[in-house]
Amino acid sequence: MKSRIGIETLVGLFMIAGFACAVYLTVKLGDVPLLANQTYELSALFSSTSGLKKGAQVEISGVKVGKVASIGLDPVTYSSVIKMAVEQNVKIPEDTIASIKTAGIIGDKYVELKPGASETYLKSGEKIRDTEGSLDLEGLVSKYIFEKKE
Amino acid sequence: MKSRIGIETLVGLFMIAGFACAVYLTVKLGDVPLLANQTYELSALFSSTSGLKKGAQVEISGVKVGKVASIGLDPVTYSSVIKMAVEQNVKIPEDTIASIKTAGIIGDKYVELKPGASETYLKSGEKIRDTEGSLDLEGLVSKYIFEKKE
Amino acid sequence: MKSRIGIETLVGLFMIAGFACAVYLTVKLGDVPLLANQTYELSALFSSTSGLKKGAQVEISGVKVGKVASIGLDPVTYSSVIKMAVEQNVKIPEDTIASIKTAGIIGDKYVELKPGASETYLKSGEKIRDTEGSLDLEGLVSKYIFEKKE
Amino acid sequence: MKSRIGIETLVGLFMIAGFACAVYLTVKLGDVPLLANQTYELSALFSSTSGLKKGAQVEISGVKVGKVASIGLDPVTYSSVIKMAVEQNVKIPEDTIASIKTAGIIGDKYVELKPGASETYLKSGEKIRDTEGSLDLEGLVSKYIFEKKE
Amino acid sequence: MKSRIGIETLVGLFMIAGFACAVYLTVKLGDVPLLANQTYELSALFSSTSGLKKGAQVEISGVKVGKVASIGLDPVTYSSVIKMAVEQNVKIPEDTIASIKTAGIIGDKYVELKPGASETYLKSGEKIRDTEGSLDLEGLVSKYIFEKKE
Amino acid sequence: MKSRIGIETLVGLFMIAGFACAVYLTVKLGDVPLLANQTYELSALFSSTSGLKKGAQVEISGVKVGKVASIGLDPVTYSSVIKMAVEQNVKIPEDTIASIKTAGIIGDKYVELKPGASETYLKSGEKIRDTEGSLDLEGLVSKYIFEKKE
Amino acid sequence: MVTALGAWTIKQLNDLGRVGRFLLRCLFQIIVPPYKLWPMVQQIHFIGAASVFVILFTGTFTGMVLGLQGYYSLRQFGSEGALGAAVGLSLVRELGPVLTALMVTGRAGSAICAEVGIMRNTEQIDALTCMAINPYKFLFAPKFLAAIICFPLLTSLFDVTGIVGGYVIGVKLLGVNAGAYLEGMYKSVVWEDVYMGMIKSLCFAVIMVWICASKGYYLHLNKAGFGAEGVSRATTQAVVLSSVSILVCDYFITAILL
Amino acid sequence: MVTALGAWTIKQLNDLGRVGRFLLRCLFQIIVPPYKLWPMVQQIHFIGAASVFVILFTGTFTGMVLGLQGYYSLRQFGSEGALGAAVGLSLVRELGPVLTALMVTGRAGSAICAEVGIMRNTEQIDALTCMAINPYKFLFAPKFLAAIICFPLLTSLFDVTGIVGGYVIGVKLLGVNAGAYLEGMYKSVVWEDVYMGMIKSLCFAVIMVWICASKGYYLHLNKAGFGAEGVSRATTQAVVLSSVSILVCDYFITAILL
Amino acid sequence: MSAQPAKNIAIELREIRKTFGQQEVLQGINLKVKEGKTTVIVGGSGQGKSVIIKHMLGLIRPDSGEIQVYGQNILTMSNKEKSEVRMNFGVLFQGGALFDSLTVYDNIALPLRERTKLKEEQIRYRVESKLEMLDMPGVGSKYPAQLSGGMKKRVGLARALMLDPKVLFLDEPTTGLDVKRSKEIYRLFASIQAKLSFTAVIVSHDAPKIFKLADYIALIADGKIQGCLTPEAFQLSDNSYIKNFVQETMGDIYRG
Amino acid sequence: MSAQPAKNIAIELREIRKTFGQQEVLQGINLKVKEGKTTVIVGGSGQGKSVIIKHMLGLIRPDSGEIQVYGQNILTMSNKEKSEVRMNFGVLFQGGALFDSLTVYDNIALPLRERTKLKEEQIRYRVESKLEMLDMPGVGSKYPAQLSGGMKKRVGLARALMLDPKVLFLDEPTTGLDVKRSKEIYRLFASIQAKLSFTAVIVSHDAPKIFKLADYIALIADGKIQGCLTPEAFQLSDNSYIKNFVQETMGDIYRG
Ligand SMILES: Nc1ncnc2c1ncn2[C@@H]1O[C@H](COP(=O)(O)OP(=O)(O)OP(=O)(O)O)[C@@H](O)[C@H]1O
Ligand SMILES: Nc1ncnc2c1ncn2[C@@H]1O[C@H](COP(=O)(O)OP(=O)(O)OP(=O)(O)O)[C@@H](O)[C@H]1O
Ligand SMILES: [Mg+2]
Ligand SMILES: [Mg+2]
Repeated sequence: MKSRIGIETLVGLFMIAGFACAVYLTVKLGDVPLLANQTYELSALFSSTSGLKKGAQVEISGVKVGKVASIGLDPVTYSSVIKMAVEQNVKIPEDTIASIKTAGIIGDKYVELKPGASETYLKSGEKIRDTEGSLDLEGLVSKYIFEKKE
Repeated sequence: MKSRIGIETLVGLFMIAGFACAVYLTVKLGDVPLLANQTYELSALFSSTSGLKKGAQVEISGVKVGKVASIGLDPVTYSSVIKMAVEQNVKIPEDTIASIKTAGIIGDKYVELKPGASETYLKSGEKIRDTEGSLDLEGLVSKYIFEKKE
Repeated sequence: MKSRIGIETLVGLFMIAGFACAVYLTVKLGDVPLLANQTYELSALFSSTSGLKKGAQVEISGVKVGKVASIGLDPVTYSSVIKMAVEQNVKIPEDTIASIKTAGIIGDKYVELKPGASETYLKSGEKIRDTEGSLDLEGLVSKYIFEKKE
Repeated sequence: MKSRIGIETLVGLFMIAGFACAVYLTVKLGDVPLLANQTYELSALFSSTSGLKKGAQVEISGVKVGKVASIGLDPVTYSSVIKMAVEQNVKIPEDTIASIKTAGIIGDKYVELKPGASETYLKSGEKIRDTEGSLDLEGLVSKYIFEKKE
Repeated sequence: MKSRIGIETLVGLFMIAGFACAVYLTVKLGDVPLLANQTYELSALFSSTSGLKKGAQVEISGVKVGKVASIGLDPVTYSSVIKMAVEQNVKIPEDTIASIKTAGIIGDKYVELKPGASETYLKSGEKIRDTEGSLDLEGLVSKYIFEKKE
Repeated sequence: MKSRIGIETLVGLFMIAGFACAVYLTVKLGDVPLLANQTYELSALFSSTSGLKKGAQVEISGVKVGKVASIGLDPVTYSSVIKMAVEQNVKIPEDTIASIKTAGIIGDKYVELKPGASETYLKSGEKIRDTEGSLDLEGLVSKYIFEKKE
Repeated sequence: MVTALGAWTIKQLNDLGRVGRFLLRCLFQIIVPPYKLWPMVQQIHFIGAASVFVILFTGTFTGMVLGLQGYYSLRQFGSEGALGAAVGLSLVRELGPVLTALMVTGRAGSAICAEVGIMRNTEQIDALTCMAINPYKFLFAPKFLAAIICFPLLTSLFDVTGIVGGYVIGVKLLGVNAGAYLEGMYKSVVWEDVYMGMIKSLCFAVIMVWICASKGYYLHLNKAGFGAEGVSRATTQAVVLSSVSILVCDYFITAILL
Repeated sequence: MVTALGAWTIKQLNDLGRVGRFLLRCLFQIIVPPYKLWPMVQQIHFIGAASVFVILFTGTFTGMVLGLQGYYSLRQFGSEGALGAAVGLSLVRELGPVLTALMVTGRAGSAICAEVGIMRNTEQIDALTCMAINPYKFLFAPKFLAAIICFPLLTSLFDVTGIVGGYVIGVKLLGVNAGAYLEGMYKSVVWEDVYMGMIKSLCFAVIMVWICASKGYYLHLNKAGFGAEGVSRATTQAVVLSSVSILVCDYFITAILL
Repeated sequence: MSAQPAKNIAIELREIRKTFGQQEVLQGINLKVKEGKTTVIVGGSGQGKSVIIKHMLGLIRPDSGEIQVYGQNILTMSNKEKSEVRMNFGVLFQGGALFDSLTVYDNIALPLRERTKLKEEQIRYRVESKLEMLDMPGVGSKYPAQLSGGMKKRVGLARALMLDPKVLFLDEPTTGLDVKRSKEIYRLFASIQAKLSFTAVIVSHDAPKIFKLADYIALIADGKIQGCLTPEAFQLSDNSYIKNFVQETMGDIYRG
Repeated sequence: MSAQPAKNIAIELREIRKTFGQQEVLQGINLKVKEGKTTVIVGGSGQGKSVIIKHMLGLIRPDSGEIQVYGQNILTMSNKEKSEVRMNFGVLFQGGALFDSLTVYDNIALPLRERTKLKEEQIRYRVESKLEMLDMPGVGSKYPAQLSGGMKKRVGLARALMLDPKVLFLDEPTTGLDVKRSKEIYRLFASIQAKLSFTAVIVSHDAPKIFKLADYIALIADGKIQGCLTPEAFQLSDNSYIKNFVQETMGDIYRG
């Protein structure tokens, strides 16, 4: 029972390392792409991204083409800035419209891209100009009812 | 202690029971088809398949006749291309209309085929021409309210 | 072991008698259908049975009178054929209307029978002629909104 | 290890009896009232009790005054007959209206009694004459939309 | 093996931790008030308290100020009588309006108090005169649709 | 034990160093707020905060910028007073409007801030003047229906 | 044949009755004086304090798994806010008492059975009898008392750590609204749930000690085998039987109290 | 102090490494010939066939409890029809593999640890070594293989009986629509769920045998105590450690595969 | 079967029969244990010596026969009466039967704690003097598992002697001890016996040496007591079993 | 320490030291085991006899010192080499070390099954002849737990002898057996030794009787081998430990 450093120590270290990696992967990266570099980044400014979460899907015609990489607040305009990681093999024309939609009635929010007709495609890091923020259903309904009353 | 033959019988029974259960789970719950080749493939182009998932049902008059085998994005038209595996014994006329529907209010999306009157039937690999994409309920509602206001 | 045969035999007899009684009670008085034939089969053709599942209830005025035994597709008319197992003691007039309904808003689909006034009752294997398929709520809503716009 | 009938056998019998009782109570009576005779029975005929279950609440002004004891089908009128067990200390005038309601939007169905002004009270076994069956929301909505279209 | 004192310390710590957790569960989750006498009682008569449960919240402007202590039926008017335990430090003017509301669409019912301008405050045991019972959404909707038809 | 002091001491030192690093990293780089003061407090008076819970999110354009620290009742005006902990690095102009919103249809309530154009920013402890309480959907609907009837 | 069936029945009844009488005697010995504190404290240490670590661990991970799965299920209905309620209810009503009981059975129950079984095997119980010391009082009363005290406390610990585990996953990692989690839980878990959980844990305590101790105590009447093998088999049987009984009992309590 | 910490670290690392090497050696011995069938069949009998009864029982009652509670929870949302999906998903994904693993650990794991520990204690392992027979091949390889075969099968059994239990309660007793129960389940449980359950049960099999066998095998290096007490303590530790590891592993697998 | 009528009889077994499974271990045992005397039971391994002792203690019920302890039938007694009779007993089990979750000190103190109302100091004094007497000072804080086999025997003996019993049952007190230690035990026993003059029932394999200690020797073979005689009479007995036994145990190693 | 240079040396221990916890059990053991001869190790209980045997088998690593088996240092061997050396060993452990999950038959057959490629009939023949030889016909289907202590020892012996080992280690082969049975074991041992002339290391408490069997006797006391002598020389030795031992085991019971 002396502390001898040998094969067993090495195996022990290896096991701890393995376990640490497993924990790290689980906690930090969750959905880590084992092969990187297959996406490029686009950004977009929305008046509201209420309900959208990091990791939400980015879809074209209902087909997933990427996901939301980060959501931040523009400190000046107080609008919401999102960055999307779009799959390399999907080209996004520059006149694409991005809108925040809800899947079904009570589902998650996602970003829908409606590609335009332009033949110029956005490059990594560029910004989508035309955006539509999330719909404030509650607001609409109350507005609808109030207006009726008048 | 039981005799060798007794043990072997028990183990055999156990293995059979266990396998039966495993097969049940796999085939019934996991939808893994043990007998292949009973389906043929049709494809269809939709303006949007938002919410539709791989493996979703394909129905005629509410009866399941197949499932969605794959969903992809047409890189040119940016429309959604789905491939459906339809049961061999169901013939689909060429003037069939495919539409994406929702089961109930908060249910899953599925593909509904409305067969036409044509006597020419689609063959494996052919495309359904008439399609209706998923309904954008949210969009409709907001449109409805906005129009009212005007 | 020893001459307690008296008691032990008695207890044994008692157990057998008790067991026999239990089986008798279960079969006769409980609803255990060891003896089948308590239902008869009716069929009906629906334009759509979307959402209806095998085993769903068949009700008259909200009271369960049977269940759906099978759902199939008519290969010619592409309409949905269901077979219902209706309890023997419920007589269904021939001018009964069968419709597919939803329990509550997000509940399961079931078949509702509205018995007519005819004094001729359907026999096992016969078909209910008047049917109403499941309601396509989504379709209705979209139609409603579109028509409004015009 | 001889089979001797003694205290232990008695205790054993007692335990089995106790266990059997527990099982019986759980399975059969569920919500058994330990003190009986505190309710009296009223019946009512409804055009539809769709969604109502045995054991559902009977309420006056939202206060529970009893429960549904049984639901059956009238073989002649095909209407639904329910029997309610109403608490002894609640008197129900004979011109009371019984209706099937839904708790909230997606809740359980219950029977609401709206007592009338009559000073004659119903006795055990008597029938409530004025009834309103469950609302067929789906039917209403579809009717609403169809009528609009015309 | 640990020494006697060690064991006692451990057991003591364990008991304290366990009790702390049990108290937390009881007080926080189980809503059992450990310190009594901090509330006073008000009562109110409602035409209907359908869906309201004993223990439901009593709120002013969305802030919890007490809970429903009991719900009973007035045997003469057949209206629902509730008693509310209101926090001592909240004074309720005598012209306060009590209404039964629903939290969200599918949430629980609660009692909302809308305090009036009166400077006379209700004392323990007094009755709130102005009340509004729970809304019968189903009834409203059906009425709405029926009236439209005419 | 033996003269392995070298290795063992080294490993010990290494462990201590590693542990120190881990603590440093956690505190400095991670979001572990061992050091508080990263938020400042704003308060707001609402006519109703029904459904809002302590700890609910405070958002600008859908981006989380803080949370609700406490909810209390103003004893005089009977309006609801909430305190929000807003992140230090987000400046809130004094003409900001705070409103209570619902995430989706059946989701949780949150506080939305709509920053104004003022260049004067609110300081810790100050009050947001323009507020909109939670929407009383039920009330609106019933009002809508009643008004229609007239 | 009939005779054999009868003999078998009587034997089964006797076995059951013996075990029933065992419980009665133990409970009787709990009631009659003299009361001794120290043995009970030792048993609390063994059953309770020594189980804290496992309970904290399992509690945390159960809560985390619940949080994770609940989140993904609830998201389909768009009501992540109900996560707290879901986690709280499942823990307090069901998983807390049951998993605590199962874990403690695995840890302490097996040890109790093995200890008593070894005492039976090495004639220590005979020695007690010969010294005119009541084994029910000396051995089992403290165990019953300790279990009855420990189970609710351990269950509480389990519940609370489970709630924390769910909170960490749901709120910290997956971004559920903290207020919705906690307030939703406070609102949906009512006293009846806590009460039911406590009732369950008390029943499980009695079941666990009862089955494990009596399996050990009546080791010599059991045909399981001799010596170490007999003890190990009786222990296995005891753990299995306790676990099954706990689940059965759980079902009935849930059905009756719900 | 620093030295002591270092020594402690090295000791812990060595312990861990020893256990890791134990696993590697066992797995290696599974691969190299000669393969013998009979010992494995015996182990399958012991780990698998002999556990069937408990598994059926716990499965049924778990399903019944799930059915009962699921029914009352879902009724609040008016969607009793989702009961089948709820029961099926919880069983197949979570409760099936985990409870099966916990039950088998309690039943067979403790017995494995005790058996190997007693072999170590009574010098049987030394005897093997002296006869130049590889204990990894002779003792542990069949156990690993048997566990790897048995766990998925037992999990399947558990799932199916659980589903049946839920059906009995939900459909037969509480009147849920039979079609909704079964079809809803078939629809919502997908291959990934079944697959995840199987993956879990395989991992749990390895974990269970690994921990229980190595705790027994390295009994003499453990300071737990001597003789029967040492064995019983090692068994307790093994069961606890396995159960905890199973739950931890469950969490990670759920998090990664979901 | 010694026919002396003199002296009081402490324990009497009459026609005891006992079957375990298929094996009839006791086939009609008759044995009288005289008060104040030492009776030694000898016999081959597995012949039923320990079973006889357990019958005397009332731990095993015979299939048939009668057991009288000081004239009372132990088979028809209630639990409480049995408990009272056992107050007079001191027992050393063959396996020691020490409580392995208690320390040696607690093991020895247990009868005092549970059966008397002595203060803790008095108990301490008594226990330590017993440990001293048995040549084991300072082991009080150890657990039975930490003792050697011989020490376990001695602790068991100390516990048996703790309450100065009227009847002492010793099952193989010296087996597994080395020659020197077993001699010491015999010497100790003789000295206590001289002081307290209790009744003793001893089972032993240590055949020639134990004769010096015994007042009566009983040989069990084939499920029956072949004779209960004084040592001298035993060595000269005509009974073929006894003759064989005497010859085996005192004869030479290699016959051929 | 017999100084004869003749004969080959099978096993040699040089200055072996071993400490368990605080207790230094072996304090420099030097012992040579001659090939083809029987060496008996005697000594008080707990002196380290079994520990010495385990060192020879390579089951325990000494803290310091050297162990040579047929001239090879067992401490520096790889696992595979050790395994080869052990092919020549036959061992009877003090506790029997029977596999209690296997029947007696399987226990004895195990070395044949795992180490040879014999057919099942050949194994059956060999096992049954061994059981016959040890006077235990028909017990093959029993489990170790169903055997008496003496039978366990004999099954262990049968297993040890199964592969006709070159070196035989027997740890207390006769302890716990009655006088008659132990005599039989000794006779059997002598006859096999005459036939196969293996090297044997025997540990025993059965002091005067074992002398007849031994070629050399080694006494261990105070962690050292006090002498490894022929039986005759041993009885006449001057060493005070040996003198004491001889006197204790052959002297009278009561000194006083
Ligand atoms: N509880 C029991 N169940 C079955 N058989 C038993 C039991 N107790 C004793 N026996 C059997 O009774 C016989 C006599 O056992 P006992 O312990 O009395 O022998 P003994 O004469 O004391 O032997 P030893 O000298 O080894 O102590 C043995 O063959 C044993 O197998
Ligand atoms: N694994 C171990 N751990 C700690 N101490 C040990 C271990 N093995 C042996 N000992 C100690 O070493 C000493 C010698 O033990 P050993 O078994 O060699 O005695 P022995 O001479 O064979 O005695 P016996 O005649 O009883 O067999 C004993 O005091 C024992 O406590
Ligand atoms: Mg004996
Ligand atoms: Mg030894």
